[in-house]
Amino acid sequence: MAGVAVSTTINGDAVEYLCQPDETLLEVLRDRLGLTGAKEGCGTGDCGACSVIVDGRLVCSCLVLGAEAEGRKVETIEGMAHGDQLHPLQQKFLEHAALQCGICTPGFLIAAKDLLAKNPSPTEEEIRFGLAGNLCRCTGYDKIVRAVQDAAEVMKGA
Amino acid sequence: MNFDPRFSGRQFASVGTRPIRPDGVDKVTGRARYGADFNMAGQLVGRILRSPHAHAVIKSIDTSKAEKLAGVKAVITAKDLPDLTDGDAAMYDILDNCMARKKALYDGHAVAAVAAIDARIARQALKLIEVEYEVLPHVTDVDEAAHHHAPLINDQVFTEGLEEKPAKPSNVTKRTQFGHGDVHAGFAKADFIVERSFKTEQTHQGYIEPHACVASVNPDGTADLWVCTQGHFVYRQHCAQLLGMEASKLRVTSSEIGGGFGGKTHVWAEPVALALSRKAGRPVKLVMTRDEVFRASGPTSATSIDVKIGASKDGTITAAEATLRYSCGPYAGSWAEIGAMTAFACYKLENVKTVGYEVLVNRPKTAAYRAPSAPMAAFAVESAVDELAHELGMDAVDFRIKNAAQEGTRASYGPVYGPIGIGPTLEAVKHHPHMKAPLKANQGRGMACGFWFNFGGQTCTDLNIGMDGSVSLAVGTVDVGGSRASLSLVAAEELGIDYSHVKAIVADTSSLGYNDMTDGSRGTFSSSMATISAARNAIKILRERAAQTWDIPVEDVHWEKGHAIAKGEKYGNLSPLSLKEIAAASGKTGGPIAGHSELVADGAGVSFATHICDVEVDPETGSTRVIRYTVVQDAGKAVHPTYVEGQYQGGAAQGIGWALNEEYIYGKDGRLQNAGFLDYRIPVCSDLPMIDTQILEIPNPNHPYGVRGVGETSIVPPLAAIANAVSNAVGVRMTHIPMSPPRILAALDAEREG
Amino acid sequence: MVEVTLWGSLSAVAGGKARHEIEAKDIRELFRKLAEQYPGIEPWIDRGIAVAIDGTIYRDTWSKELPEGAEIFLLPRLAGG
Amino acid sequence: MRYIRPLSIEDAVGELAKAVGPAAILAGGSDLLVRMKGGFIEPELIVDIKRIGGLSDVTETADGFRIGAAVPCAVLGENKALKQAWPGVVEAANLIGSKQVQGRCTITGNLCNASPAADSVPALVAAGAKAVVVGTSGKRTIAVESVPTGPGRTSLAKGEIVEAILLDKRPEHAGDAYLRFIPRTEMDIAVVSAGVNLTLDDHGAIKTARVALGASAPTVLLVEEAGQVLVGSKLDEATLERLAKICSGACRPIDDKRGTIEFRRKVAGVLAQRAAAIAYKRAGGK
Repeated sequence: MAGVAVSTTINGDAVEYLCQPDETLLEVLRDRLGLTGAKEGCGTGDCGACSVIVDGRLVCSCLVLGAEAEGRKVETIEGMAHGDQLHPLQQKFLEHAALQCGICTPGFLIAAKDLLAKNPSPTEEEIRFGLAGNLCRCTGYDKIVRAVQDAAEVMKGA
Repeated sequence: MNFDPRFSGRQFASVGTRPIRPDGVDKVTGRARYGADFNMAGQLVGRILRSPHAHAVIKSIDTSKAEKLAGVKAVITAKDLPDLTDGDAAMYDILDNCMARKKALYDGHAVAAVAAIDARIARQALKLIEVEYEVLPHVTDVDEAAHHHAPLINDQVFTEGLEEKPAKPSNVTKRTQFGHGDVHAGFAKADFIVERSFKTEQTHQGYIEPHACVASVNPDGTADLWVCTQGHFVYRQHCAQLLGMEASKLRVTSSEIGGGFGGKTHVWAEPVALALSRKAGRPVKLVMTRDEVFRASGPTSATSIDVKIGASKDGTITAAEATLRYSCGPYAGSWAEIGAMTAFACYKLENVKTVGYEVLVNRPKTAAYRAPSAPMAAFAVESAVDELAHELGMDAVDFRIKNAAQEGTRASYGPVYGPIGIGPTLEAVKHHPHMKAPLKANQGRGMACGFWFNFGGQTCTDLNIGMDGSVSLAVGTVDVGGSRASLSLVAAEELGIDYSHVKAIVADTSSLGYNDMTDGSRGTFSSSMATISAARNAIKILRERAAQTWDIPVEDVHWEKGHAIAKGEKYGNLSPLSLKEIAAASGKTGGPIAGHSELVADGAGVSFATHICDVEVDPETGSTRVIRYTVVQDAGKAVHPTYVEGQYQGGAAQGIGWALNEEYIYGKDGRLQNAGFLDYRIPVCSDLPMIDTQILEIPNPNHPYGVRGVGETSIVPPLAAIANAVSNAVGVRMTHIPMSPPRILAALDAEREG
Repeated sequence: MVEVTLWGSLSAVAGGKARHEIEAKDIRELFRKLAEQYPGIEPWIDRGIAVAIDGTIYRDTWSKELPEGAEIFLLPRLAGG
Repeated sequence: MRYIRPLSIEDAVGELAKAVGPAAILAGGSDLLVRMKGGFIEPELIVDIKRIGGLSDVTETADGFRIGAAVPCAVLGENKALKQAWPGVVEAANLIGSKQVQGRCTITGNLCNASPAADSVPALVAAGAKAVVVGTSGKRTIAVESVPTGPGRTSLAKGEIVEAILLDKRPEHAGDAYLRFIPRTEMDIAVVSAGVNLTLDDHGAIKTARVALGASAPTVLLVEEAGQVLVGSKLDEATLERLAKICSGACRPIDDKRGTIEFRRKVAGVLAQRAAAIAYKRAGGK
């Protein structure tokens, strides 16, 4: 199997890697680049734990080939905070205890960031449907929804 | 150890507040390391070959082709994991489950494993392993398996607990019985009797993180294991025993854990990873796929339950009886036993009898799932209780209040209760605004009660005070949902310092004494007890150091609000010494200051909850939406109330999924049809409403702060609460969980057709 | 002297009797005396028996004292999630 | 295994045509990568068509809309003109998987995977959509319902690629709708589904109607009789009753992990009624 050489941008940094043609972007991020913030909960696009943003689109990185990232801009959880300044969503997830085990948290944060970028004032229903691609088994979603609502308020004020 | 665990009724400064958890930032930035996030230099990829058959004799396994594939470094079968269990039947079952010996007992049962330099080669190698099976008839349904004509899963099993040993083997491994009084006499006194049979399907804990570990065995026999687990000390014992190692030579580090709910309480693939590493001489990383998690980890039991309850006209229950059959997978378990114990635990009953049967089936080995076995029993009993209230013309809550257990009641499982919370949760529900909110067409309201035991167990904790006065707390209880925050609060409380100066970690198995796993809602209960004990031991040293500094007797030094205070008029000119000041001087007063604790935290105190639920059912499609949900539960004392609420909400959500859609679906071929998150339908965000909580605090007399376990009880009432709500919405009693749309529509159509 | 009640299945190995009067000061002594009287109980003790003392369940504290007149009930040792 | 990213449709067709082993077209990949992960398919060649000019665009033409084969469904939801003209098709496309999946999946892929439960297909069939197929021997335009021939099977020849889906320009008083039944609110495969597309005359009576059902037979069903029963009506109770009966009767579903035969039959009728009511309202009917 011939490797594919890829030049891409991840969290603003130029990155080059060689990957196998059938290797997913999730595998590349985790196993080649050491970016283990995106998690594999299912590998089939059903849990959202591996969510990243590619060229402004929210996707499951398990459903993208590493080779497809050529020339794209990829955003992962590792790029969400600015220096030591947490993103308002990260801060609100902490304040509301919107995580218990925390395995789904990076995916939820990325999906919520995408949601608020497209809809800065979502209703509860819009948040619930907007985050329906991310499974959480610990919280019952209550505190996650509240954290996103609160973060939306803060971000509008900023 | 002279630790006094009795409740002292103190006022709290830190406990009961809601600070940010210490592991929080790591988790929102993606830095926290879970099972699959760890790597070692030179590590190989391990993969497991699994049986496609539900029941088959393994006639031969030829691994030679796989071994010859370039890049393959080890191939193992059961021969590489010989039986070292020395008559320990439970451990033998775990071993056989990790790697099948003579027979494959379910679709997904491990039969061989490989370690290779990458995942692609490992996958290819699995395809080169030739297994010759002799396929046997199988049985997956709990009722069919209990039938005497059913294919036998283990011909050495003769039902235990019968008066005489049976002549023939059977799939029923054990009969258990609980109760008191005379149910025949009780039913004779009843004016109304409800008798019904119920079924619940098998569900999975559904943790988002698949099982994952990295195992590294050295040539000298020492080893390291990095693993996501609810109990790394338990995993160390299991692995050491199964691989013939000394426990102290195996260091197990628990990663952050991405959910367990009972499913990570014993080993599944970890001994396989260690055996591969031992054979290959290199570290091996083994991560289950989601498909493997569903097919080959430990879901809960499927059940079949018959309930009969009678009451007199005044609303007093005169007798209650249940027969409970629980599937165990292909290995013996005690799941029906727990169901039989919990079934009627909420009620004050003169005459009660429960009988449990453990049933072997060709499904994965059953594991604990949050208050294991209790939700199914509660579903059957609470459905019948609701129906009986209806027949009596009594309000469902009032009927339960009239018959609720209280202090002094003999529990249906035997002992007499101390102070308990079932009555207060029912009173709170009776007066909750949710109960009075109006309902629209096709909507229905239901409520139900739930009970769980809670445990404590062996616990070990180290508390070290740094020279700067900050405190590090090392615990052996895995943090599954925020317990490091709670334990830091407890340490701060006891020492009288600010929460921000405490940092809690989960120590590895070589750094701390044995600690039971996080199960039975014991995490915060038992580790807070050990933390209080460790803090008190540290305070004793702090007082000694202050006494030494002041050159006065230690008896005259008291500890208050983080300071040593010299008590007595003669010490009027001595200003208090802060913890920080004592710590700074510690190098000159006798060295480091620490508190250690090892104890058995028994006396966890039983737990009760009552839930209210509103649903809307589409009568044309059978689709059900939960539109409002309220949890009322006793916490003893809520150490970090936000995380207590989180436990209540999470348990309710899991129960909602179980009630409506989650189930293992097997084909006629005995293969699991829905081994993925697409068709094993756990609730998504848009499926649920906000889940309201009300925390009651009825102190546990056996804990210094009054803490009870809170993690499990919340999953007990939802199945019944939702079944009652659906039944009230559509006027048909639902007796089969999950109440999936096809089941509801079929029930409605049957009713419409009369 | 304490009165100890065994759950259904355990009483079957203890001569079919649910209630037993036993002279024991703590859980350890209780188990020892039961095993002396009914050797069939030993494997059950090895597998795990919990002791409820006035409704509070003890799984591991074998040194726990049995107060005079307390209600003592033996139960299977449970699993949790 | 090889991964290639041709820049022209001719190159893509040529590579596919000369491929020796199994070859796969990659647009959104939301189905292909799942099948690869499960070991159900091991392609020797993956042809990523996203860099081919025009395949990632939605264009409004004199005849209607042309939706390139590589356009993610999320993009359809953001196209106001398309949403205005074909709300049923767009809502069907935006029901596939999650937001994450919609950022990748395409209606062409949905069609070519040939699942009887594909969400966008009943809506496309009801809409009378056409597929532009390119192969070594040229280009042809066919009705979308002639692409799938059975579960996982299509009428496409080796080397053929569907490069776009065409939707007609909308006349006055037209409306479409798609409804599916799933046990959850999101993240499910349709247990059964119905797409309805209507045009009305000046008096508000139904002039033309197409009804399609999903997950009720080996391929998506165009139920012509159901369309006929609607024509001339103003969607009165009796017509809706007959519609449901015809749709339930037309179903040839199976029992599987997602639903029973009885359930699918019954709910197909219910959904057809409800989708017809929405389409009627969208067309301006009262």
